[in-house]
Amino acid sequence: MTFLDIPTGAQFIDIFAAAILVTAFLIVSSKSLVFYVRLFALQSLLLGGVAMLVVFAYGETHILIAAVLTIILKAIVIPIVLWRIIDRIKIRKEVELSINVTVSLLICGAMVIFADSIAEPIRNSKQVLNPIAGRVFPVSIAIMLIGLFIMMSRKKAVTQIVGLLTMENGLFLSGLSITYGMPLIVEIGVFFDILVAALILGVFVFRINRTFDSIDVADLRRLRH
Amino acid sequence: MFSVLLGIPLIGAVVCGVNTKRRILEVATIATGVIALATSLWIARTVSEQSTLTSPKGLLFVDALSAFVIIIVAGSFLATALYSPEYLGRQVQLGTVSQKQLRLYYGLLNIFLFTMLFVLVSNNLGFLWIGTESTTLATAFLVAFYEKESSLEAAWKYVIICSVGIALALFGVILTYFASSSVVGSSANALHWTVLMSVAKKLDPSVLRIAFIFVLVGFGTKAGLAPMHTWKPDAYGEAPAPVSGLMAAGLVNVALYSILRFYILVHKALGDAYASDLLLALSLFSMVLAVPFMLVQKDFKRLLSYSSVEHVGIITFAIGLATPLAYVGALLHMLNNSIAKLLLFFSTGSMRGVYNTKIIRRVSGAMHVMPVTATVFILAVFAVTGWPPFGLFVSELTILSAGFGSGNIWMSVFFIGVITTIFLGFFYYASGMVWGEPYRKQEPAESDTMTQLLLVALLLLLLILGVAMPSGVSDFIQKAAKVIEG
Amino acid sequence: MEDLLTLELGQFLLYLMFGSYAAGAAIGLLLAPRKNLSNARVYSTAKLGRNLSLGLSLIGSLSGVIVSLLTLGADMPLIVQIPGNPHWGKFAFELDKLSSFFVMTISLLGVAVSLYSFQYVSSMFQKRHLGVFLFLYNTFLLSMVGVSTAGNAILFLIIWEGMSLTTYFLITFEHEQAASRRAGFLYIAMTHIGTAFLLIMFLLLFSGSGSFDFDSMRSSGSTLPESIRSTIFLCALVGFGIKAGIIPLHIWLPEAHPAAPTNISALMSGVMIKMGIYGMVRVFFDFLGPGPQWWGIVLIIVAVVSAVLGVLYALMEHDLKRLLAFHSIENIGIIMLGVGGAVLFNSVGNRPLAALALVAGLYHVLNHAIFKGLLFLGAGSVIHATHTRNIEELGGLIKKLPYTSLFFLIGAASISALPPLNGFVSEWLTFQALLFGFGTPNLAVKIAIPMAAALLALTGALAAACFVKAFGITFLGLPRTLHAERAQEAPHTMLVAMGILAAGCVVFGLWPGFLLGILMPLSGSLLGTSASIPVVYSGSVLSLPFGAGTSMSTLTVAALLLVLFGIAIFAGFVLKGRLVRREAPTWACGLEAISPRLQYTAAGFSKPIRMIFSSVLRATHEIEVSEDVSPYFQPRIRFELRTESVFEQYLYRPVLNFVLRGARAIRQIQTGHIQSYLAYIFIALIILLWLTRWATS
Amino acid sequence: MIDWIPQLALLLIQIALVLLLAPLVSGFIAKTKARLQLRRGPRLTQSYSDLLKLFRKEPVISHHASWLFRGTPYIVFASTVTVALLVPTAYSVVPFHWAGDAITVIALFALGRFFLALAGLDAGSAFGGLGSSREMSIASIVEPAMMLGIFAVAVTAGSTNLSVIVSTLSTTTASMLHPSHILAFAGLFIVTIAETGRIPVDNPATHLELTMIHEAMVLEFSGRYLALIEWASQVKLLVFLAILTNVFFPIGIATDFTFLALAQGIGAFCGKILLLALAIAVLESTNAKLRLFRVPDLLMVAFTFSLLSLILYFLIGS
Repeated sequence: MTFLDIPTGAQFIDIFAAAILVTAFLIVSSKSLVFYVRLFALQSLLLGGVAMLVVFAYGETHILIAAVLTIILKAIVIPIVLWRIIDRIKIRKEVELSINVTVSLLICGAMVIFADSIAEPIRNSKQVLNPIAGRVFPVSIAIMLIGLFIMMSRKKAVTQIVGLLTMENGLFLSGLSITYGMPLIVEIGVFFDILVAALILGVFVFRINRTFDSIDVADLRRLRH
Repeated sequence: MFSVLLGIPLIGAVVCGVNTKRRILEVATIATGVIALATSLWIARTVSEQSTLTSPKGLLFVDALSAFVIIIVAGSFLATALYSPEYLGRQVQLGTVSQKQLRLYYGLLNIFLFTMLFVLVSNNLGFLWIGTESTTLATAFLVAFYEKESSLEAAWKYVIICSVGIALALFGVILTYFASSSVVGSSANALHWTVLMSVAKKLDPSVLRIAFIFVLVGFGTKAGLAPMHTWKPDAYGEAPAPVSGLMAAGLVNVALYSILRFYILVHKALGDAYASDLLLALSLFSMVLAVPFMLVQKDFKRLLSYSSVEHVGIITFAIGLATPLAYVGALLHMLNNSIAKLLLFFSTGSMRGVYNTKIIRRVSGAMHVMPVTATVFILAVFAVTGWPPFGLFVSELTILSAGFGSGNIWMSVFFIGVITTIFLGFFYYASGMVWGEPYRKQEPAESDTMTQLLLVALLLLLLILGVAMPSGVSDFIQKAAKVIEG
Repeated sequence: MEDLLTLELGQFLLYLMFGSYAAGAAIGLLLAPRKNLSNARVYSTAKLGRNLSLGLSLIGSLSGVIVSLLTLGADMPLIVQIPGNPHWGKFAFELDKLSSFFVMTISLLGVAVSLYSFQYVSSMFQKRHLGVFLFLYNTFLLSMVGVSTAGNAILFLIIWEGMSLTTYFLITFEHEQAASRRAGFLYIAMTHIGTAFLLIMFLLLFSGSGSFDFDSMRSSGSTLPESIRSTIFLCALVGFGIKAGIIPLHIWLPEAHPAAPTNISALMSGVMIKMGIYGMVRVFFDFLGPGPQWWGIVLIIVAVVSAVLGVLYALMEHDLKRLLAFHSIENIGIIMLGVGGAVLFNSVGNRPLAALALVAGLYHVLNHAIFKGLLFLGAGSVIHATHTRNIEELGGLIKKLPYTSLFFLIGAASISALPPLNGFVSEWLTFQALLFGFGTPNLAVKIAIPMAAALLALTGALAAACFVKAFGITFLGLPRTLHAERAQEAPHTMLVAMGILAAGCVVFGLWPGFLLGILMPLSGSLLGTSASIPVVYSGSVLSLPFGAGTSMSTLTVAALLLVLFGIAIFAGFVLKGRLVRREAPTWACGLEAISPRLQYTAAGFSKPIRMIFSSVLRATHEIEVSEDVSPYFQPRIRFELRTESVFEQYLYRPVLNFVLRGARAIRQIQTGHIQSYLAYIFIALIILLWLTRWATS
Repeated sequence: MIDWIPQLALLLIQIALVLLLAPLVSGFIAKTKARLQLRRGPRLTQSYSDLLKLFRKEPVISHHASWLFRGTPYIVFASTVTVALLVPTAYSVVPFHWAGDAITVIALFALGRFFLALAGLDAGSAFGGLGSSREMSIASIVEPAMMLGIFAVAVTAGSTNLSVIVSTLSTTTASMLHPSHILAFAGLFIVTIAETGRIPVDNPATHLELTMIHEAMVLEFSGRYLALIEWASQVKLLVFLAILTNVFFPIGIATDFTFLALAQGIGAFCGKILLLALAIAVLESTNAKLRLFRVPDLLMVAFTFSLLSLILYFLIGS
């Protein structure tokens, strides 16, 4: 059931992938927790869109379930959970940053270039299935690395959760780009794991807030050497 | 066969989830442990006859290697199940642990066993990844079992770092899937281990190289290879002793099993020494990194966790040597190391219960306070640092003779230097704890007979593996080593 | 047929030896450590257990002596196979000439010490776990015999570490005192480092020969490349040197021997450190064969340094057991001089002289085992009687412990190499070997060897001075404290044990023929020179075929001494008519009675030597004068003397501090921040990717 | 092999020569020192009468002393006279020459010194300890120099048996003036002074605790014990002089067993001994006693002499 023909589908996928990259850069550049979660929701929505496009453009029906799941879980359920956490702990803004915004953006740019060089062998390996892999795959690796960088540079616990989920989004996108998504059972298993991980981290944020009455990860320094 | 193996822990978890009486929880968990061990031995026997065992739909698969690790995991679980009642019983009396928490503890323990066994029987590398991720989730609340600040911090670090590691591993799996789907076509069984092995030669080498790096960093984080080991001292230090024992004995082997699966695939596909050189580099680094932390240390549980980092390094070093003899040494070391770690964590757990501290300085004269546990502890320390009558000397010697035989002499000499230095640090602290006058006139408080029996039994097992290795075990290890050679 | 019989008998005796030690140990374990021996039944079972266990160790030692003599007589080795991991070659105990010589040494001392322990252990009934001690004692003897007969590298290492383990538990037997805990840790740390070197050595030999059996190592040892052979040599020197206690690696010895119970320190000092010598001889002569000249020179330098410094540190000691421990270092130096000489002459090709030097070294091994064992057992009965080890608090014991003092005197005389006794014979042989060393080609070695002989003479004289001090201050003069006053003679079995060893000293001194008959074929088999006999022994005259022929006969010298002793008495009798004498108080410069405080103290006695060798010993002393009434009447003066142990100060401590400082620095990487941990993973990933991506393409 | 009668005769000559000549030598030294100080000095036979007097007196022993104290004089006397039997005096091949060599000689002296030092400590008086401590320290410095001296001589003759050395050296007269020989002689001469306790090292005549070493140990002895010890120290002096003369200048020593050669040997021996005694007496009158801690430097000189002689021997060759 292909509504779109291949080239226009590919164009839309490129646009969506670029949009996802922009959301990742926005997360790095902002300071407000609520804004993080909103950006993450948008990113997941775009990701769902890319999945839908792959379904409609290339007729890979088994991705449909994964796309729907992405939209429902990552775009709706998890953001709601995070918002409730932020309301309960009443901390809105990330006050000081370990690495200031400009330097972070420079580093993210470097990561995009590095991601592209990693993707080199995969891109020109002769067994590439579909044409869009060449462009979207480096973007997915970049998002993954940026997710990791977010976790490394920010101090708030919620931000770390968002960073982790951004990495997961990057992975899902890379799965989509080079192999039209993993086998269905594996996709569902991955989604289920990510959901449980997010819930557990949420519970921990509540406990940290209760015992340390702050969610600054920097305070967690008692266990050394 | 598989249904029994995977079903039992689930049933155990459900039973523990439902009722709260301590006696039933303990019996259920021990029963699960016994049946799991029995099934694993049964599987091992069948596998030793007809080399592999696959489920009808091909999703679950057991060969000699996975059967061997299943036995270790099931055995460690049974030991933990036998040790937990006394350890937690003491804590319940002190009031630090409530009845509801007990239910959570035993429930999660069974789920933890389920996830580990799930990893070991899955044929699909995707399922292998899912299983490893779920082990992290199952143990998250076990590490954060005590409501203290430090255990919460340890749990947070544990989950975050392991999730990041596992995410990287997922990327590795995706790349492997990409490489295999372009050869086998993107069907469901492209990630099946059996399929991958049959088509290994035709996979694209450059993709596999990058995939192996991500997998190594990912599962290396779970195993505790340096520099991804940073979560281990915090998690093992803060978790209850039985849990850290089970993690050090079971979970480490599961992570190493996953690395082994990918190592076999990549080693067969690339044919050159790329994969083993990577392993050698990381293993030497993690051995060296463990040394300073064991020479200067204040907390004896962190001391044991760094010993675990060192022994993971030793096993990966053995695998990295890439000769049949070295593989035998690696598997043997897996078995010996698990038993030694159980012994160490359980004996120090009892000491921590009696002295109520983790600081080494505040524990002394254990020989007077708890003679049996102290004797077992000091002998276990001798065992874990590779003294002869025990099994670890045998496995380390096999690894070394493989190292010297295969020509990389200087690395093996470096290896000997590391284990000697670690012995000095480890023994300095251990002898300080065991000999001398009891700290602040601690009156004798020996743990109950079941724990003593368990400790002595494990010690005897280690002694038997050292002095008179039963032929059945060594034949099975030979078969498992054949699997690694591909 | 005849040697078949001895083969059967030999194997039976070997099994008997191993079996009785093991049985003794098992009985020790069964003797559950019930400390409350109040009721008679428990006490009697404990006594029965003790007698049975020590009796079995006695039987084990006796059978050890017989089996070693048998195999020394027969020409082919006795091999006993035991089941083991086929993966590492055949596990076998091989009793060739060298091993059986060491088994004989161990068993000889084992007989005496087991006999001694019957009474010595009785003081342990109440305080200590007697059962555990007996278990450790028997396992200790078993492991030593096992080490000297092991025929496979892995078996050797297993038993070697078992020996270290049992010795560690024996040293920390009284683990209440911090000193014995510290000594125990220092011992096991050093021994483990030694074993690491041995492991490297055996693995290098394994890589050369393909199997861990000594036979294959023996054949392939000389075919290895020169660099590997030198590495093996150095690893063997360090690995076995730590166990033997040569100077730079000796710091554990003066701590460990005094900490252990005395009958154990007698065994440790007498034979355990000889296992190091056994190892060296086995590797240098059996496996490696003749090597470059610098091997011998290194050994001789180490030997001379150990001998001279060992005796100098011994002179400064006032603790009887530490003094004897330092003397062990000195005597190991003397043995190493013999072994080093043999290695040097072997590398130069002068095989008969190498055989002579080796015979001298091995002769001193047995001598030292006997008189050091005797001295330690003597010290044990002194401590048993006076409960103190400091000789400054003793004195006048010769009247209270007559037999112990006589045996201690014989031991002291033989360790100072005085003529008719056994110490003199082995030192005489070492001197002769060194004297004829001028055959070596280059001049430096030609001069170095007589210098080594001169330093050996210095060591002998200093040893005599040290034992005049030890014996004089402990046994002669007036008792300085109440302990010394109320001492009683040691029980009979202890005296009998000491008597056996004293007799050994005299017998091996006057009739060296028996031992030379054993050692010459042994050195011949090791050096492959069975043809030329280095020492001719006929009719109690020991003559050397080198140069213009030197000879010496301790029996004749002893006879002359006795005859002249008689003549002197007769002369006194002739000139005076009857031998009469009068008792009177010692002249004390006019004071009415002599007080013990007038006597010379040990510190005073060794002061001249301390002054002469001050640059080496760097002794510092501190005088604290407490004057309250007026400066003229000082009521109390406290004098404290400390000699600086140079090696611990300038070698071990700096290295330890450097390592710990480095460790503390590296520990900082575990910062506690989760961000840094994630950064480590990120950096690791980047580095690995960079390596594969750009390094390999 | 000469049958046992001449051997017995030689043995008797040797014993008589040694035991009777020894008191004369020390008397002669005392006499010459007195003459040099323009005093008449004691009669030559004074030491004989001293010994006889002491033998007849009743010894007084401290009741703290043990059996060791009473046994020591006999051991000291026996060991010193045994050495005398090993050293060639008038005749080059002594009856018991095979029983002991130079190293045995050194060891027998060490045996005597060991028991004398113990006896010094036995009585429990401060002087005894003082003497033993100094004696053992000096001895431990002397022994390496003595050993190296013996080695320097033994290397030339290829054996350490004194009779073998004397017989080889007496045949090759040229080697007597060999530089290495003269250096070895000088080294051993200094060793003799230190070993027998003559002036520069120890003053035999005085009882001043500052200076006495050998005398301090024997302070407690009296009667026949003191006689035996005095006699032994005189024999020791004679033995050392005999070694010095015969090993380095074996002129006129009898090599075959004829009456004429023996008489000539004894005459030459007595002449040479008295000459050396004269040298010692002159040395003692002209030198003051060294401080105790300067003695090691003196012996270091002796050590270097012997070392030089060894080096010269290897460089120049015999």
